[in-house]
Amino acid sequence: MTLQEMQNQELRDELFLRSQVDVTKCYQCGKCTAGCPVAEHMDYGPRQVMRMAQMGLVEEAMKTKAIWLCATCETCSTRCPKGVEVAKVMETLRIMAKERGYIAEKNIDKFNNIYNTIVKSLGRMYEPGLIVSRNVATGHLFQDTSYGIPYLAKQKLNLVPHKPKNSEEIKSIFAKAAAMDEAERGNR
Amino acid sequence: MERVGVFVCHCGSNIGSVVDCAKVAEELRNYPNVVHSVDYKYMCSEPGQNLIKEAVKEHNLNRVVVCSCSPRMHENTFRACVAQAGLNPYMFEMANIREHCSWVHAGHNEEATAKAIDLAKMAVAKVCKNKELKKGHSPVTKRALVVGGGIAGIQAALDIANNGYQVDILERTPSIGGKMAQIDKTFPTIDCSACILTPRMVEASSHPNIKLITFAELEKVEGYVGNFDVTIRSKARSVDMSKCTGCGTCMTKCPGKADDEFNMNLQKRPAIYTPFPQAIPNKPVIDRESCLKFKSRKDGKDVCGICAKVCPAGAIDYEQEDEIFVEHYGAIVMATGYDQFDHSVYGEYGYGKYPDVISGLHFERLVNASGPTMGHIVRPSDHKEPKTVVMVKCVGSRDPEHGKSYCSRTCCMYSAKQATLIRDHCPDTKVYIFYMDVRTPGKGYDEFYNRTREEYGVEYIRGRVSKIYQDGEQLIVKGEDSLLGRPVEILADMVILADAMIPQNDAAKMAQIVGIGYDNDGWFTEAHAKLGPVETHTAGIFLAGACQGPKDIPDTVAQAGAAAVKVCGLLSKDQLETDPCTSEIDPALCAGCGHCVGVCPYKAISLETIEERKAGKTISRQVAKVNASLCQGCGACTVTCRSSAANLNHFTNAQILAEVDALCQTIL
Amino acid sequence: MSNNPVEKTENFEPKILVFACNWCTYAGADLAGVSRLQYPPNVRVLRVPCSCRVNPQFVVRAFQRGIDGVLVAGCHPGDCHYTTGNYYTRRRFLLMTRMLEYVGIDSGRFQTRWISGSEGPKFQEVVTEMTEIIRQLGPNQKLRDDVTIEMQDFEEEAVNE
Amino acid sequence: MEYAYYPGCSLDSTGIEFNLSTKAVAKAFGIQLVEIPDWNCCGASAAHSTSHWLGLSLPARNLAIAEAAGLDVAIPCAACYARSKRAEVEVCKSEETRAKIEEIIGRPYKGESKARALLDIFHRDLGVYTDKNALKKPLAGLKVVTYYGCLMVRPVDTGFDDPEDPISLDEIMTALGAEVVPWGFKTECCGASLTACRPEVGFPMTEKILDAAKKSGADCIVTACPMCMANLDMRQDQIGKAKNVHYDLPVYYFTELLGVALNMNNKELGIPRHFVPAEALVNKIGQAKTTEGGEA
Repeated sequence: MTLQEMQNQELRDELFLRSQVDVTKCYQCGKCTAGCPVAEHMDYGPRQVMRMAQMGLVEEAMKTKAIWLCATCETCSTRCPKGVEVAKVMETLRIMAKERGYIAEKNIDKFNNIYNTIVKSLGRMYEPGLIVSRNVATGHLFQDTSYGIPYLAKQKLNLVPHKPKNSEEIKSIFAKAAAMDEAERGNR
Repeated sequence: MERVGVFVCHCGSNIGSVVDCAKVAEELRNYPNVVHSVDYKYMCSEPGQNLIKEAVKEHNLNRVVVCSCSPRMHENTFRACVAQAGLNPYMFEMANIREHCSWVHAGHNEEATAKAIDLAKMAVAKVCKNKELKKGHSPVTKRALVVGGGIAGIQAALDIANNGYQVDILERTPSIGGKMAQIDKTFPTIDCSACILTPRMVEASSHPNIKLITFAELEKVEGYVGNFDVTIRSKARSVDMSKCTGCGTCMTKCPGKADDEFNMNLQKRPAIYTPFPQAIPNKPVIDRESCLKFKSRKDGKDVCGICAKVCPAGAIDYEQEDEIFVEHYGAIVMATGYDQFDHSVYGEYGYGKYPDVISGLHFERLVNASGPTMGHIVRPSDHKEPKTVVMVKCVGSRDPEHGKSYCSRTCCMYSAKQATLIRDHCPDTKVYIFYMDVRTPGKGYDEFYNRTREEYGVEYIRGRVSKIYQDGEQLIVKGEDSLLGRPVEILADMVILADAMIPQNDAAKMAQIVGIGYDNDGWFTEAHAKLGPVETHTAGIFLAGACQGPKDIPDTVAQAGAAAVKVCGLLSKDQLETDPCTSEIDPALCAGCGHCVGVCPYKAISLETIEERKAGKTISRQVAKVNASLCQGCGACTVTCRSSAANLNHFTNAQILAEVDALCQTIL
Repeated sequence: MSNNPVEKTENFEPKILVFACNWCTYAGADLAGVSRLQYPPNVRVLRVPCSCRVNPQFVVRAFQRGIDGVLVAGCHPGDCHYTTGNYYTRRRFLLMTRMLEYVGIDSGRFQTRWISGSEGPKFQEVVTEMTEIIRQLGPNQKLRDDVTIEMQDFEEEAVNE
Repeated sequence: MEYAYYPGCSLDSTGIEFNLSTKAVAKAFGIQLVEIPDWNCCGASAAHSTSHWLGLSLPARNLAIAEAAGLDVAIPCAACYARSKRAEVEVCKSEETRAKIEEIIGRPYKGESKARALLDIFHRDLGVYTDKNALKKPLAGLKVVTYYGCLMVRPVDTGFDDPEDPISLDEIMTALGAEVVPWGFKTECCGASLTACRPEVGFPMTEKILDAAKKSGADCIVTACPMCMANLDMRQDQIGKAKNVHYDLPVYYFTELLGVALNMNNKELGIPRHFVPAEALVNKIGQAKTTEGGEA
């Protein structure tokens, strides 16, 4: 396949519109990858993801593990000599990938899903629920459960989840926010 | 009474094949004020020009219009012709019916002819309002000033002096020599910098045509090309130059201590000092900020005075004061050089707090045999030889967010040079260079870079460094090898940051004092990026060296020579001819608001007080006045003027409006 | 104005005045000529030293006298032969454009453009485009003096001379 | 001084010590913290990763409630602070964003109620460290490394301190009499939730920080982030055991050490609840003779 055939202008435009970051400013110096605390565990470093975005290989960028592993620590954006908000590009790519069902890091995605589900229904995080649900979802049944007993002993875990008075309001926020995202996608 | 002659040129077939020249001539014959109108094959030829001269006599013409090519082509030709016919050369106008008509409207003969008639009528309407103008003359002071005593200033001064003109070098530090004196070796030949610089310094100081004015500042520049009046402040040295023999006893006995700027503060120097052993003039100054005597005087005491006691010549003069004087010059060369970017803005590189993270210029002093370590490359923190050195390029360069957006041009080469010096001095030391691009577009430069890698074994890693931090006694440098696509960490003993070249911190102020332009970064602006690289927009002021932009020594020396030629060209004239198309202000109309003073890019307009009789009383008021020698004729003031007192000769309001009217009347 | 003789719009050919600075745009127009770049014969170039010499009064006068379009063109900002002249031009004519729009002159009829001495093709492009726009707009009616009276004055003057 | 108080989910459970010590210390300094009624999770770590608008709207609701009460919001948790500040900044930046967020949360929020990090409040507004007399038990002899993590200092438009070399925590610790040991990891990322969902990625990140802290020679780590606390404290034993290292590096919230300097009781501050035994070190402070004691 030629490069022209691989390049996708529409996705490049979508990435720009949703992130408001001009990736053409990047001159590939690598300062982002150099300072990234997760880079060594990524399949592609942030610089390479930026290169894909720059070249219109957004599809490929959405399929990387890197965009999921990004810890959003913002070191890259802060130090970028060209003022490119790399972390914002990573985040936007992650949202775009999720919408298209590209999940290169299943466990991270599941964690996010469970987190959101709990917040949606309870209004707040419920940590025992998060750990147990995550373990069920990822198949690592006993991960971190060893911390459970001492947590309880130290009165650090509340086994009874919080019940907010206005859970309908939270559910409505989730629904309206989703609608807003959807509308933006439609507006393109 | 205006008597205009119109001459329409066929330019062979260039005009004639599209424009009906005979018809143009005929149409114009009936136009107001035209008394003679003809067409001819080649107006610019000798017979063509004779045609004009004869017609002027025969028809008693007092104004001439030639319809032919662009005035940029032949305006001067025809002005000379008209002058030979006995008219003032400015009683002439051209209508461009070739570049602006026949050549761009091929095949549209009818429309092109109509357009040519319009253009001719506009020219006639304008020429009727033309006034006789005379070129002015101004004398030339045959002496130049070079501001800055680095290699650029020294070279420019030598070139001017060798052409037989007087030249002064104004230097603000106690010695000439500049940055080049601080540098150890020069790329790509690895010549010793001092060995090639000091002979030039000596030559400059002993040249009969050169006068050194050191430890002095530029205060004010007035006047114009050929006639600058420059106010200079000679700072108090506290040493009588006429008595001092330069024996140096005072320096060895002085108990005062200050940071040694010449050695990048790597060591201390006495309060009475010369910046370096080969300084010229080799006579010390007292740094009053760190002198015990001057410090104690602030507290009402008066201690020390050792230098005065030990001086065998009695040259120490604590009571000396700054001296201010005015000198006259015909031309000025700005050679004020550059400064080094301060990398302490980078938090990720430790905000300048790690002692073993140094700049390029620091390294030059470290590796220099007469530097604080006698040329031994050691870490500033513990004076141990580094086993691993990391160099980082583009620090402050190509970094619009935290530094400068431009490339500093010299760092690629000086980093390569410094790497080879490390490998020469300490063969067991590993050197890594982080780079984004290697830019080596000079003679022998790329070959040098390749030797650095291949013969000296210096390892180049493509990527910008993200973080440097102290880890025990060592430093950890985090970068990416972007060619491998992998983050890398290097445990280093010393890091050298290739700091950008930036303008002197007072460059903008200096530019305002002399009246030249400067860009967003503070570099002085040349007249034209390609065709006027050493000129400025202010006639008589030229640029040499890094004050105009980052530059290495070869380019600086070349530019200094170019500036010197321009200066000599100027000084070789006894008088300067001035263009009469300058602005004039009618004092009767001028309200003295001063708006024109602000818009003039040449400082050519000033307010002066005039006295006039009004209702039987003498009143004085302010009016603007144009110095025709400075005015370049842009016309900015004419539009700014609210009372229409300002007008531009040869492009007056009346002339331009006459053209507009002439064009529009033909619409009907 | 009802008896304005140029009101007929059939086969209307506008007349456009170009104020060109001597150092950039005039040179650019010369280059267009040297390169034989063809453009509509509707434009007339008036040479000024710098675009900042163009007084808004000149523009108003041209419209009063019946011009269909005016282009003020100079060096690119930052490249002015006189260092800062075109910055004044830019500011003045930004306001001028608004003012002319306010009195009803379409922004297509009055333009400020930056054309360097090396931009012959740009000169060609700008004047071609402008001619096309004004052809569509038709003859300028705004700001115009009563042209018939002017014409008579002019003819009388011509006879008198 | 009165602030709306947003403890956030962690401070209700795993970060309870931060909550306890914050309340105790605030009271001692006369700061009134009014807990936002029926506050909701700010969505930190997951919401903004899946939806742009959810990430802004969840914290905006809390801010809107505080704004109705006319109060700025004091937020101890670094992650909650970062998300809340982001919402505030975006609302102030664009009318359009504000209108959309107000529509989503069904409440007015004009960006007038400001999200404030508790650390910033203590450092900038209170100037506690200038009032040496308030200290009953200066932390003399305690060597600390200050660990800010990423979320309080980056990105620069939401951070309140220098992104490369922040000083607020250092200055508070110095004022309390502790010795602040320099190190290069003040703002390195601890791995955040990666330790939970991708342990093989997250653990080495935490490990690097623990290694550097140990190498610096400090007695303990001071932080202001419950996520960092969870990683550095809870997982310290597991990370150490894997490579046969006993770090023995207690991790404290800065509020706990403030409390110690005010001579508050360990239990009141929540110090016995740490995973890495943390009482012994603080008990030693101010004692001529060192006695190993406290609960393990």
